[in-house]
Parts: sequence; structure tokens; C-alpha cells
Amino acid sequence: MSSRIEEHPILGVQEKGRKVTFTCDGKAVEGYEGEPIATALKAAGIMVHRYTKKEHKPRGIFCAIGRCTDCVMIVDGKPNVRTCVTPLKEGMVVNTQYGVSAEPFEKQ
Amino acid sequence: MYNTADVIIVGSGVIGCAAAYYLAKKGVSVIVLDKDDSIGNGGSSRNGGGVRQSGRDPRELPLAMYGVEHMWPTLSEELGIDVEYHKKGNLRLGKTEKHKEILQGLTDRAVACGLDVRMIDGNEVREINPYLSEEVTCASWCATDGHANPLLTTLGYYKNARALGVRFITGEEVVELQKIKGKLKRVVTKKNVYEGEKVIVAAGYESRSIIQSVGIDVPMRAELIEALVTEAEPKMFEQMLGTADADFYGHQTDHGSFVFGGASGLESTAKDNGKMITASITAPCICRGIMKYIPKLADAKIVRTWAGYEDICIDGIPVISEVEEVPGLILACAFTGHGFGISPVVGKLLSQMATGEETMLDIKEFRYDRFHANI
Amino acid sequence: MTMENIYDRAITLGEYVPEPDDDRIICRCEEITKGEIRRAVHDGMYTITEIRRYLRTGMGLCQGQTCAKLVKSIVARELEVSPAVLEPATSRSPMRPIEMKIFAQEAKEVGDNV
Amino acid sequence: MSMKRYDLIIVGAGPSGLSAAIEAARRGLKVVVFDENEKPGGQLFKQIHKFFGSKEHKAKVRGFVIGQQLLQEAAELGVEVVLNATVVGMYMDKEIVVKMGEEVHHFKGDSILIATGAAENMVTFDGWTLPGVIGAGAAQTMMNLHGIKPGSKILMLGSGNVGLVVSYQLLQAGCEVVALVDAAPRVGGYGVHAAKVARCGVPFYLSHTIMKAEGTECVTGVTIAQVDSHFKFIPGTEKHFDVDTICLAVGLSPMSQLLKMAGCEMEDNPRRGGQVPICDEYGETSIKGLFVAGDVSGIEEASSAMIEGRIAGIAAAYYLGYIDKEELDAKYQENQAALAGLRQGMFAPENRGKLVEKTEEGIDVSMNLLEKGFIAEDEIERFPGVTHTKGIHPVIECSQNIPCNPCQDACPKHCIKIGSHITALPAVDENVECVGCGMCVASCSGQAIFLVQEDYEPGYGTVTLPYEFLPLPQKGDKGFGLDRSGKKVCEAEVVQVRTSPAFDHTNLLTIKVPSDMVMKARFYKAE
Repeated sequence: MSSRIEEHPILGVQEKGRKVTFTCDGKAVEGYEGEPIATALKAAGIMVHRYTKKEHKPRGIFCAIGRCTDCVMIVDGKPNVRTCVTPLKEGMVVNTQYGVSAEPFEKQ
Repeated sequence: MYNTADVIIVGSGVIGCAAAYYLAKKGVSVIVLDKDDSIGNGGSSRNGGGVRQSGRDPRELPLAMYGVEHMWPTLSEELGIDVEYHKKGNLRLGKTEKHKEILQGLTDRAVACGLDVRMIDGNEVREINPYLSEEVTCASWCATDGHANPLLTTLGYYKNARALGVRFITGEEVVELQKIKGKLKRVVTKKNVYEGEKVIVAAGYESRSIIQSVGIDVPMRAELIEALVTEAEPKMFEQMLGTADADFYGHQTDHGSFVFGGASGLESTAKDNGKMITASITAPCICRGIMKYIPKLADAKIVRTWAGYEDICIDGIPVISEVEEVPGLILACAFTGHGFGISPVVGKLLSQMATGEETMLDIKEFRYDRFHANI
Repeated sequence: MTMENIYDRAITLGEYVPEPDDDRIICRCEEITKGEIRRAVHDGMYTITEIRRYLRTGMGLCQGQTCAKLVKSIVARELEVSPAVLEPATSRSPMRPIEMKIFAQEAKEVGDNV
Repeated sequence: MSMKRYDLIIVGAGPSGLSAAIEAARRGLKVVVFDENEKPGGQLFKQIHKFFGSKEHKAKVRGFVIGQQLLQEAAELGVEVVLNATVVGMYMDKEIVVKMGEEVHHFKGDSILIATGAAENMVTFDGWTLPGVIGAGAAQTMMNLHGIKPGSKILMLGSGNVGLVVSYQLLQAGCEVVALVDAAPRVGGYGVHAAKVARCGVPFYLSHTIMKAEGTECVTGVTIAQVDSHFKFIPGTEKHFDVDTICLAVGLSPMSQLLKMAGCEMEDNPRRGGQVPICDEYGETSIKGLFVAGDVSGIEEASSAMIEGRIAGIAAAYYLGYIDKEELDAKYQENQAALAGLRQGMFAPENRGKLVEKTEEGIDVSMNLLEKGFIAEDEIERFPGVTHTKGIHPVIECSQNIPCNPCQDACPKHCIKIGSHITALPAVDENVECVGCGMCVASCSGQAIFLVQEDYEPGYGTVTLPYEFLPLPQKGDKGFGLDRSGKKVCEAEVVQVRTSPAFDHTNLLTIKVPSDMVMKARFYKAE
């Protein structure tokens, strides 16, 4: 079951941008243009956005408003991009962030 | 609580904390007073962390060289805390013929003092640090320079001195020094009176008004300098960087963040409301400077900026001196923005001065009474 | 303890007694644990500013927005003071992380007053 | 360097910032509002419930609609609202640097209002950094702004208004809320908010808190346990829930860093929620011409934030000479009276943390409501809104003194009385005949009004209840009546479904239940 809310009792059917495809760790994922990257990932069931530098622990969405920076990922090659406030675009290349790198720790 | 000690130190910056530590190691009782709430809240926690020998005044160079040779390499071990000292060299960068002249002059003087520093061209610069832009055409290169973490160095000295029994009191503003029977003895704060046989004043620019209370003056001024730090980046380079024009200076820390200091040339417009405040135009200016030299940092995010005063001495080197006319007074101020790199050495020298030992290095160039009129 | 006593760093806090949740992360960005913060207080770091500089709590990408209150309460408990007496760390520009290339790009405003 | 200059620069386009902008622009000030978010309105745009208060202050209007109204009003008055505009810092001489797009802009204001609102507090427990542990604000943002469920099985920590309201919103979004947990021994938020969550079947665990979040890559479960009066876990009381999401709603702190940076005198005031600027009755800080309003100056509700904003906007107009002292005083008095009205009742700032045992009318409060989230059957009869008139009539399960009165005006027959004292409990006038129009049911922001008819047909009565869920049941559907605790108590048949623009998305569901169940059944669940 998708975690998207198709129709909301108060808000009705929410307007979305056009459907676009992007990649996360190389896999194709669909989302709506302009929505936060994190929303599209959530809809695709992706919970882990990064692994921390010291303890290599998983992190995901925490504040969803761009403050806590837990949801940062490597987006189009740039590390530390706050996915909860960065609008999704067609063809974006999103990667799990390991520390501050796209390379998993064992390869660093 | 006792308010007397063998030595009273005014100022809990890296100099004061280092002196306290070396004194405590000798078994001397010490009280350190600071007007700020936090330890080392002046220049010690606001500087770029350079541990340089190159680019220094020849009079100061022996102190810097001694530190790099004898103190910095073992400091982490000595303090039981990683002060993040890295001896990976200093590049002072130039882009123009004028810069080259400045750098050549500095290099020649340092070489004459026995420092291993040389001029290199743009290509060699980029062999050492491939992130530097094509605009960089020359640099002075001193392989034995480096950098350390000033916050941890200051707090490391503090922690160890405290563990050895030094009494630190913050939020204690010194208002005057008093002589008793011809000797400096009393340190009067807004709330208390402290007494010591020796008083070391290491309070940055504020030292000036404190020592004026016993009729001594050091010609220095306060200059606002700003610094900024980026988010953590993947490891890029280990050298300390500076420029001939002093656009900026800084390095990448162990944490991965870059710390850079600099100025916009317009600080004089900043009103002094008693608080150190960053000007709106300075950080952007420093950023523009950095990006010319290290284009790859354009996407790095700035997470903090801050400002601090440097105590600039009129002749560019500090005052590290006993004051015979005020027996018991020892000065350690006017470090002119390069005190951190020599702080372990100065701390040790001060501990020797305060205990009446012969100093391990000649410090006559730093006397308080060296200043003369031009004509 | 009162505020005055925080300033006198010779006051001893007694032995550092480990607690079962000492390994719990408090500062999420810099991954600093409760135990590290407690130990830092026993090492003499009595102000929030000193704790930050010693451990990097609140110095990460979120700029301390998430853990400031948590750190304060741990330090206050260790010092046996009310959290309200501890001065929070200085607020510094930028309020949100900003790319160097954007910070460097100062727009020339054409204002009504020009 | 040259900078664009405004009479008033406002940071934050939330309820207080926009209200201030409106009042200032109305008096001739050139006003700009900067907000870092993509959408204006601050928290209003995530608040989909109807607001409490009085008609003059937008009661029974949903938060996001209030946001739209304020924004439109501001636009009509020529206020510039700049979104995606992040304030980088505040410098000397009331200079503000703003990141807009790929540039930073310098602006100066002759006056500045900081209305940056609040940030969420956090609590720690083992596993609190796992993906799946989120703030309540995050949950609201995800479901109400971005149309996505934060999780499917969720545990909520925090029984303040935020925890209660967000729990209800999660249910509305189609999530399952497995438990509502709070370390405090009593529900912190409005009883009516608690009651609407409880009757949907969400169990309340007061004097409980989270021991640990379980999972390696993300949350797969949670263990809670009871705590003693010192908030220490009581061994043996552990309870486990399979959940994929843990939502934290443990209070807010003023987001006052900009003010500290600007050099305002600050204080740590636990009554206001943390570090706040010291300010006068107009919201002016220790720096002349620098004002604050809303949560940044002390955590309160959006309704009071709007009034504080108005006062600050008017005060800025006076500060810059756009109005005279007389107008300032008159407007201040008017708004101050409204603010005082909002700051009374059981949840008034001075009652924070206190157990109020009797209502203003001298009635014992419902302890079951405070401990379990719903009013017990043996408590309900004591409240003045609960009567047993013949035929259809309202039953008002409003048991706490809160500043709210839309129900009084909703009834075309005037059978509901609150009187001039806005916090008084609504009473039903048994001498006035109820026509069963349901306006009172739809108008009650707390969803605490039901229409009850004991003699619908032999052996059966009906209950008309507010229903804000999808799918909407249809006439003839059969299901169950749930009691105030969410327990199935009887079979129920939907006999009428009413929707109307006047009800503003609150549908009225009339269910037929056995006569002895009309005072028990308070929610409908399909088979």
C-alpha cells in the first residue's frame, strides 16, 4: 500500500507536479516534480538517507522542515543536501551519504 | 576560599592557561582570573589555528621555531587531549608580482634566521595542493609549519592546570593592580581582592587598561578580525594556507570543516558597542577571496562566522616582559594576531620568569620599554 | 550551586559516576554522547560555550538547533544548577548553512532611496 | 553600500508576522515579510483543525484557511511577502541579510519585527536517532503539506495540544495510532482534543514514557514503561508495540537566535518556553524599534500570536510616526482585552502545570478525561451541556473552561448559552426546542457536541456525531457504535449523512443505536 494520501478528508486531493523519474543509489524511483526529494523517497519506502560519520548509524527524516539536517544525502554529486526541503527534479541522482561521502565506509 | 597564591594570572586565554599549567607543574600555586564567563573566550577561541614559523618577524622567529621543534609535537601526549597538531607545511600564496616581492622579502629574512622556507612557483604549489587555482603563481613554502586546534589547546591547558590545582575564576573582571610596600601584590576585581607574589597580565587588548592602573602602558590597538567555518567536507588537504595579501588564512580541520579567517577592510565602520559583532559584508568578502584560491569550495556551506579582537602592537611583536619599576608584574600581551602558534613556548617562558629561573630563550626583544619616538 | 560557584572552577563536583545511558547520542550531528558531556563537565567545562568548544556539541550542520536544550539540561544537572542560569551559546550568522558561492554573491539592490 | 530600506521588515510569515504586516501596512508603512519556507503561514498551513476562540478572532475557521485569509489581506494592502527567503543574519543598524535564490541581499528596516516562531523540543531514549523517529511537526508537514503518511503504525509521545491534534490528523490521514504516551500523570492539552482521539480507539498511557525504539535500520517497534513520580521507570511495567514510526510532541521552544544575535537583552524564562527577549507590552525589545510577536517571545497558541502581531504592527506604526499616541493607546487597549480573554480559563499561562480540580462553575473536573483521555460515564452528567430533553437535543461534552464560544452563535434557536464570559461551559437551555440542524455539531472546534434522540423508533435512538474521515459512510451502512474510550458497545446503522459547505468538511453522521446506548455511543466504525 502506498503511503501517499490519495484523498484527504479536509484537504481533498492535493495538487502535485508532473510525475518524474530520478535515481536513488542507482535505482529508478518515481516522484512528483517540485515535491521534496524526501517525500518521493518516503513514498518509495526508502527510510535510510545516510549513515553517520563516527558510528555509521542510519538516519532519515526527523524534522522535515530543513532544520535538523538528519535527512541529508548526496544529490547530483553534492553532499549534505537537505532532502526534506530540496524540490525534486527529473533525472536527479540521489545517493545515500556515508559520513560526508557517497562511498560506503568499507570503500573509504 | 583562599584569595592568595604565589602567582595571579589575569586572562584565561591560551597564554594564561599555558603559563598556569607550567607553573602548576613546578608546584607553584596559581589563581587565574578572567572577566568573561568562559575560559579562553578571546582570541584563543577565535583564531585560525596556525602554528607557523614562516612569515614571522625575525625577533619572534626563535620562539616559533623552538615551539615547532620542542613543544608542539608532544603537546597532545603531554596534555592527554588531542590538540590536532599537524606539521604539514604552510603555503603563503601569491597571485601577482607584488605578492611575489612581499613573499620573497619574508622568505629571505626567515632564511637568514635559519628557517627552512623557500619560494616556489605555481606548478609546485599545485603539486603540494592540487585544489589551488591557476591564479596562484607563487608561494612561500615552509614544510615544518602546520596548524592545531586552538579551542582544544586552550581548554587542554586549562583542564590540566585545573587538575593540578590551579584555581580558575571566570566572570571576574580585574579593575586595577595595586602595589603594596613597593611591590605589586594586589589584583582588585569588581567583586574581590586577590594577592600574589607575581602577577602575569595576559589579557589581550584589555591588558592595556589593567596595567595602566600601575602606570605602565603598551602601545597597541584592538583590531576586529572575522573568521568562518564550513560544514565538514571530505578530506582535501593538510597544509595551513595564507596569502601575501592576507585576504584569508586557514586550514581544513580533523573534523573536515574548513576554518578561515580574514577581513573586508571595512571593519573600522563597525561600531563598538562592547560586543564583538560580525559585519554583514565581511563573510561574503572572505568567501569571494577563498573561492579565487580554492574554487572547489564554492559549494561548501558556511555554518558559522565570528569576530574577535587582535591586540596589535605598534611594532608587530608581543610584549613578554618583567617590569622592574613594578616589581612582580609580568606582561604577556600585544601578540598581534600570532600568539597561538607560540603559546606553549610563551607559557613555559612565563613560568620561568615567574619563578625567577633563567629563561630557556632570550626574550630581551620583547621588553615593555623598547618603544621609542621616531625622531 | 549558584551562578557564582559555576565561575569558580575549583569547586569539585564529586566523582564522575557512570550512568547506564551514558552512551546515548545527544548531539545528533556530531554524535556526542551524554557520557561525554557529563565527563566534560567534570573536566572543568562549566559553560555551554566551553562544552561546545571541547566536544563540538551544537557545532554541526544543524547549528545546535536540535540539541541545545538537551545539552543544557545535562550540564545543569551535573553542576546541580537550574538550566536557566546557564547562558546559551552565542548565536552566530548565518542562521542557516549557506553555500560559499551564494554568500559571496551580494546582490546590488536598487532601492527607492538610491 | 546601498541597501533597500523598508519602514518595517518582518521575519516570519506566520500568524503573528502576517497580522503585524496587515496592521502596519494599513497605517501606511512600507512593509516586507521574509520567510524561509516555500509556503507562507508558518504553522497555520499545517493546522487543519478548526480554531478555538471567539468569532472575532477566527474561531471555528481551520488554521490553513486563516493563513490564506491573512495572506490575501496582506497582499491587498501592498505588503511584499517574499518566500524561500532565508534570513542569514541581523546586523547593526537594523540590517538584515537575506538569502534569496543564488544571492544574498542586504536590507535595512527603520523597524524590524522578528516573528520566527518556535522550534520543537526533543527527548532522548535508546534508538531515538533511528529513521522512523520523527517530530510531530515533521508528521504534520509530511501529511498536510506533502500528502504523504509519516508511517502506518505510529506511537505518539506527548499529550499536549500538539500531540493530541497531530494524533487526530494522523488518523485522518489514514494512519493507525497505536498509543498516545506521556510521562506526565495527566493529559496536557485540551480535553476535547483528547476525547476525539480516545473515541477513535487510541489508548492513552499517562505516567508512561518510551524506554527504547527498536530496529537496526529503521524503527520496527517501541517499548514503553510506566514511570514513578520522579520519572524513573517502574520495572515490570514494560509494554511493547509493533510500530514503524514514533512521533515526538514534547513541547516547543522559542526560536530566538536572531534576537540574541542582534544583541537584545534575553532571559531564560521557563514560563515562556525558554530563551526569550525581554520586551515591553508592545513587544518592543531592549533595542528600540526592534519588535517581537508570537511564539518567539513565549510559547502560546496561534490565536494569541495573531493578536500580539497586531499590537506589534501598530506599535511599529507609532514608533515611526505614522499614528499618534491616541490611536496607539486605543488599539492597544482593544487588542490587549482580546489577549486577556484568550489567556484565561483552565489552560491560562498561570495554570500551566497545575491540577485544576473544579471548573469556574464549581463542578468537579473529569479526572478520567485527564488520566485516560475521555470522560467516564459516571462523570458526564455533571456538565451543564448534558441534558435529557424529549426529542432531538444537543449533548455538549465540553467540560473544561477554555476560551471558546462559536457554539453559542451556531444555534439558530439560541438553545446554547455561554454568556459573556468566554471560558464558561456551554449550557443547554431545555426550554428551547432543538430543530436538529446540526450547526452546533459542525461548529464545535473540539468536536464535543452530539445530537441525541432517545426515541427515534421503539427501542432505538440516534446519535449525530461529527465525522472528518474518509471514506465517508453511506446511509444504510451497518457497523458499530464505539464509546468514549473507543470500545465497540453496540451495533449501529447509519441513518443519515449530512455534508454542507456550512459545515466546512465536518460531516454529520447520524447513527441508529439501541436506546440505552445513546449516551454511550460516540463514534462510528464500519464493519
